[in-house]
Amino acid sequence: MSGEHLSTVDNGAVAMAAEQRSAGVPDLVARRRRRRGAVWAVRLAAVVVWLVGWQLTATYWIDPFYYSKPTAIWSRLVGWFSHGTAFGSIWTQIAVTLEEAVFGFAIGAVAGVVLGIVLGRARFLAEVAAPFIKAANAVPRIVLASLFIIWFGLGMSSKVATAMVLVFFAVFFNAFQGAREVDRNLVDNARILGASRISVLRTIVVPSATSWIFASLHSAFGFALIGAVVGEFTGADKGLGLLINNAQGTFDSAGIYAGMIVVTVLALVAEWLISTAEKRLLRWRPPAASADVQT
Amino acid sequence: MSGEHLSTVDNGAVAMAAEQRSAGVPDLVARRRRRRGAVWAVRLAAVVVWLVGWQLTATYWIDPFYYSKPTAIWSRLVGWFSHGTAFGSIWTQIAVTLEEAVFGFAIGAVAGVVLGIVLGRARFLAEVAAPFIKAANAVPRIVLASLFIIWFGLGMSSKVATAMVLVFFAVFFNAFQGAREVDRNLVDNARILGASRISVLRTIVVPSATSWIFASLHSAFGFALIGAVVGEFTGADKGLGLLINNAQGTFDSAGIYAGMIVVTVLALVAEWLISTAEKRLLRWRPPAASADVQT
Amino acid sequence: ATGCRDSRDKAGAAGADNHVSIMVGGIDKVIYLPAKLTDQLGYFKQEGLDVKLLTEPAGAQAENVLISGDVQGVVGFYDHTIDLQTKHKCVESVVQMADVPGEVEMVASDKAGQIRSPKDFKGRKLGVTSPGSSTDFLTQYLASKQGLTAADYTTVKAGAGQTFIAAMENGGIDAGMTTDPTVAQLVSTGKGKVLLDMRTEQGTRAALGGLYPSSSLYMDCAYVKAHPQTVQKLANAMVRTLKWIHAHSAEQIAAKMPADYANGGKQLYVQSVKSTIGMFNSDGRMDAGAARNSLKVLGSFSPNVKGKQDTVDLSKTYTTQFVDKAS
Amino acid sequence: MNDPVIELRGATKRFPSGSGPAHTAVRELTMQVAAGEFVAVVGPTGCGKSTTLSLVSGLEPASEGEVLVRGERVRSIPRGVGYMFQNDAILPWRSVLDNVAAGPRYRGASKAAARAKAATWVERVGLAGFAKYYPHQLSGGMRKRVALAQTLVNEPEIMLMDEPFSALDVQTRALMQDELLRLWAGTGAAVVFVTHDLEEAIALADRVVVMTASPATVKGVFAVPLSRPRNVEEVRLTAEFLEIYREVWESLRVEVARAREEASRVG
Amino acid sequence: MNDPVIELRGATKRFPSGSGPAHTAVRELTMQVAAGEFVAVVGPTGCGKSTTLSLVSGLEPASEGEVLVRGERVRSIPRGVGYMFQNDAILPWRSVLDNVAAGPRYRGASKAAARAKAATWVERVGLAGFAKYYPHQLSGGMRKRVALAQTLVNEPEIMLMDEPFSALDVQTRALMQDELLRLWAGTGAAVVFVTHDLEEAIALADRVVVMTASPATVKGVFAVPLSRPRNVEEVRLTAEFLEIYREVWESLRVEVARAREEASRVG
Ligand SMILES: Nc1ncnc2c1ncn2[C@@H]1O[C@H](COP(=O)(O)OP(=O)(O)OP(=O)(O)O)[C@@H](O)[C@H]1O
Ligand SMILES: Nc1ncnc2c1ncn2[C@@H]1O[C@H](COP(=O)(O)OP(=O)(O)OP(=O)(O)O)[C@@H](O)[C@H]1O
Ligand SMILES: O=[N+]([O-])[O-]
Ligand SMILES: [Mg+2]
Ligand SMILES: [Mg+2]
Repeated sequence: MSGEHLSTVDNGAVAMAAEQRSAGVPDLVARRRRRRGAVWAVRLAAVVVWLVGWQLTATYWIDPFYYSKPTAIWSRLVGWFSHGTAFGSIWTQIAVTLEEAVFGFAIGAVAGVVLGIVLGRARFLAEVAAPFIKAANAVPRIVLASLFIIWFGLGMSSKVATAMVLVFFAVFFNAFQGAREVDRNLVDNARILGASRISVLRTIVVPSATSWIFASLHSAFGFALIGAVVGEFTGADKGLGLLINNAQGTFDSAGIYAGMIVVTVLALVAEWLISTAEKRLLRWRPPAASADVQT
Repeated sequence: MSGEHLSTVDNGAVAMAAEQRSAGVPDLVARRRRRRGAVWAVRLAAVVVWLVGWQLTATYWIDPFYYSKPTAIWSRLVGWFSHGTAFGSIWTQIAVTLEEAVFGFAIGAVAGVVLGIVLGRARFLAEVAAPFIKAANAVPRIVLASLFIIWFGLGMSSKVATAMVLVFFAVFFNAFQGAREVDRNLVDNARILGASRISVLRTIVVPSATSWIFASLHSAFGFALIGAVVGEFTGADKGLGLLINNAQGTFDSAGIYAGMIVVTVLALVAEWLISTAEKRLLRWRPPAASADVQT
Repeated sequence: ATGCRDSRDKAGAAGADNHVSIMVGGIDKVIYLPAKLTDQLGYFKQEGLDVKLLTEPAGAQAENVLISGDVQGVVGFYDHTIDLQTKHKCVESVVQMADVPGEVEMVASDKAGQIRSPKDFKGRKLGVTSPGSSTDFLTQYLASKQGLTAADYTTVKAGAGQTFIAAMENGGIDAGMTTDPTVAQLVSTGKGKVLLDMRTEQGTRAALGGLYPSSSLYMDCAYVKAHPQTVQKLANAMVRTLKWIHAHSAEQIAAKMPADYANGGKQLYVQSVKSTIGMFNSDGRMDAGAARNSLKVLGSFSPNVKGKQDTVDLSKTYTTQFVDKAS
Repeated sequence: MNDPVIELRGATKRFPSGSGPAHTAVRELTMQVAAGEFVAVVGPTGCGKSTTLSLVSGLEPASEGEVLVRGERVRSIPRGVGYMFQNDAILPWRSVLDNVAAGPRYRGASKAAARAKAATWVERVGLAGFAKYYPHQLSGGMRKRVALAQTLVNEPEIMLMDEPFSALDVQTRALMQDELLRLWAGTGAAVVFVTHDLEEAIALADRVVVMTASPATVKGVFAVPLSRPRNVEEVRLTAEFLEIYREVWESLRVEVARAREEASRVG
Repeated sequence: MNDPVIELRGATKRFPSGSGPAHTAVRELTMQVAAGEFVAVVGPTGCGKSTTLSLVSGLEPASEGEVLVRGERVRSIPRGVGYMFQNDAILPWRSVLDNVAAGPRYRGASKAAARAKAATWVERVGLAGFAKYYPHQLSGGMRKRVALAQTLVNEPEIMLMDEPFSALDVQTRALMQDELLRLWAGTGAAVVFVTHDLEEAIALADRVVVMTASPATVKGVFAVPLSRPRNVEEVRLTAEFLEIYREVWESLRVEVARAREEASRVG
């Protein structure tokens, strides 16, 4: 799951892998499967080593008051999922945070892509807007979160706004750069073939910028979750952020880590969905770049 | 200042601008100067409209208790710079926050670039590491900030760590993608010409990924500042974050905005430096892409 | 102090004798005003101490850095010492500046007709500064005294200051517990009304059936043991401040504080000081009954303390040894 | 000759060149192409042929002088222009068929109509079996043919072609040349055809323009009095052909030598 | 003939092609090139010539069969290989001089030494005046020549060249051909030279390999009994030349026709 983005054929090593690759195509499938197995094995091993190490250290050396320990975190998770939390069912908290993050992600991503591409292609506008956008990007999100609560109230909208802002900037800068990096030849060719400005944008600039945009989307849902959590930290009556905040307030380090784990799992699931979408959209790529066909 | 990054020739509009461009090269310089003038004029106009609008609205309609007003913010800034703040000279606060941000930026950027490029070229490693890195990216920074205080103490290092984390992820994902997007032909050619793996990395992958990396660096210093401020929110005795926090606690909305303005100005200055560096490093680019020579 | 560490052994040892760092749970909060005021009055210096005051807006972080030895003292609510004992951490209050919470249950003006006492909390959205904070516990206690359970109302994290006020103004919360200057601001603008005033002994007894010690300087037990002279000097300075407070008017006190603290409006700040200073005692001494009441209140809600009341040794959560000598 | 469709009057193109003085790629170029005329352009490598085409296409503005299409100054891409670039410009994310269908789509055809039109062109350039391939799966010569189909499917009135057949084997090239002539005949389209292959230039064109070494300007114009329709394979063997070939070759040889000399001297 | 430096034994290359069955680009290709031998490869466009070179270079592994260089199976890039790609692969962020200096630098030369060596090569390909230009400031033919210099500066023992002169004008091409022969003579380097220009193939090579239509395999091998040293301009006019030309042409013509047929049929 979610290994697709952060993974690629080492183009440079293609020939180095020559021997392994010298067989036919069907063989490649088997090999790919085997390699996936190895990847999972190493991942699993890493997790096990880490958890065992943590458990031992926290039992014998460091202070679990700060660092908690895996068994304590596990039992906190079990507790949440079987008995619920201080604020009601854990599923409610997840649903609330997820809803905020999804809306924030959707709005922020769309706004970032659209504005990024438009400014990427409109020089004067971009120059005028540049200092304002950069200035806005430097506003600390936790300050923004309280401003949003003042502006939009304690409800969902203030958290959506915080999530949106984090996503927006992550996506915007990449979409902007992606729109700038478009091969000039392709644009010229399209214009000669009769493309209007809009068509150029739609058929040349957007597809060219796709890998830039996806590069940012991969981390953007994580940002959306962070935004929702930060918003909940600032004021809320439900949500994972509140849960973590409550754990902080009650010296429950296991609760802090458990909350972080839930957030993380959400991010990984979202990431997997995004990677699937990317794979479909970038099917045209040479296999080396999309890590798909060749070993 | 800092208009260089977020600005570009609209490749597609080159021909549309044909008429204006039909003159000789020296003429272009004059035209460029004129256009810069126009950009600044529009920017200035935007700022003036905004400030006047804000002032009027806050005077006649909305509640300056929440929204403050430009004159109040101005006099707060004047006060800080002439009489100092509750925590000492404003310059001390700036120096503290800046130091944290600069260290965090430097460490985070270097780590992000190095790890991004290495993982971008090492497929197996990347696949194994993928879920962990994405998971780490989904950890809310304000939670991290409190963990860092536990791990690293209250001193500068915990703020540097927070800033570093924000910068790292912003840079990492782009460096990673940049390393993946390298033209396979260029790599193959270099290897044929005798390049070792390290040489390929140094002479092909890194230069290719430069525009990706810069795209992320443009927003990264803003993130470093945010990280420092978030860290200061969590516990500090100096810094701009503290100043803003103090303003929040004393109903000083002018102080909140004034603090944000100081942070923003720092970000813009840093951005200007980064743009200058980028311009030098990407001199080889066709002018249309680097927005340098042609109108 | 950098690097990961294990604080179990070294917590008390850190810090040179006359260098003391104190974390204030919101240095600008009026309920913690004696800390900054002592500094402003120069009393720490006069005791030969070099005190660094740090600030941190909400709750639990302060304890973490105290236990880890990054700071030697915390100015915060006494109830944390009880909470921490259940986590096997020994922290004790050495100067107890107030026996009342200094908190006020506010109600939005337009709901004041419907919410006249904690009885009316049913089905309401009640604001607290943060989950797990004293405002949270006191709110739960108030509700439970009326037979309400957590499911009968909604606890909303509303923060303090502008977010709290905005929440109250636009219906995010119906009522909520907070301190000055938020209270003063709400009252002066007419956005909220006082429902229960726990800034006075009388109001506190009425609301909680006893006292509830709040603002205190608490320190790691090991540190107190290892550095009695330093702690004594701190106690001397702070008790002196408490006496100074009692000898001066709100205006005079406000004038001593950094000008920035009145940036929200001088009038407002003076008003906040005026309505809060009543909570401070003049000797820094803990009232044993108040401590017991605190345990009782905590014991009925805090997930950490509930069911462990009997195991808590209150004598380890405070000491009057230093303030006795100071006064 | 009727009114020229394409006219360059003293057109000059300078490129800003980093630090030094501007680089002059084309200098005071004057030439005309009438409707229905096929003009081949030959000249030393790097002299400015591609630059000239880009001036006519409206993609680059002239630094001085005038570029007119149908009597109007070129300010943007003139109507009815088709331009096959010297280097690849096909869309990597579209299949061969969709690449060829791009032009009709841009010009408002429905998806189905555009594809149907594209399919016949894909077949004409001999790629029917590769209609679903993506560009990275094609050989160099195949990509060139995709670009050719992409340009011709629009049936341009003004065709600018920059070494369109250079990556093709002799026979495929001959087939494409025949195809081009067949299509062009009777359409009244004006063609400017850049090539390094003198035989190709003469076999196809009504006039061959020889350019000077950099900066390019017109050195000589040679009319090709061969009758049409021509079969490119056969026409090469005629005496007239060989004579013109010799003439043009002589003119060009001098320029190429000069070009080489200059290139080394500038350094 | 001495021991072959390059040997393909029943080499087959299949490409995974999206959905359908694998695409076979090269099938059971068997050929040998000895040290000091100059082999030209011709064949219909898209037949698999470039793929063959990539097998020898070690950049692509064979799907079946064996590819040997100096008797050893190719697993990575063999020592001493120079490969000039069909399409541009010069570094956009380096000047012409630094592009050419890349090889020596990679192979451990000092910056100064590499540049000095590069400078002579930049001159040889006629770009002395453009040493400081960046690739985007060059014409198509100039870029090709940069790539040529980049390959030759390394003095490879095995030279793989994929249509190196296709973007050059006739005269520059002749000059480059002469230069290539001069350099190669006596070095003992093995050359595999892909071209679409039959005259070029015959004028340069010891043997001409004609490939079949896709999937490529060897259709015929024609020895070129012309004596060396040759002057490429003059050699074209000899009777032997014309005879071989006719032979090769005949062989090739059939294949090209078949290639076209197949391409249309597959679709
Ligand atoms: N963007 C540019 N900046 C600077 N110089 C340029 C630029 N584009 C082209 N030139 C220069 O202009 C001259 C003419 O280039 P052009 O591409 O028109 O040549 P060409 O005749 O098409 O050559 P070829 O036959 O090799 O394609 C060359 O010397 C080249 O260096
Ligand atoms: N990555 C790939 N995936 C699928 N098919 C490919 C791939 N690369 C090449 N091919 C196919 O292999 C065949 C041979 O291609 P190759 O580039 O070797 O031809 P070529 O002989 O060099 O042609 P040209 O003379 O046009 O350069 C073509 O049919 C092409 O479609
Ligand atoms: O501001 N944060 O990105 O958490
Ligand atoms: Mg050209
Ligand atoms: Mg090829």
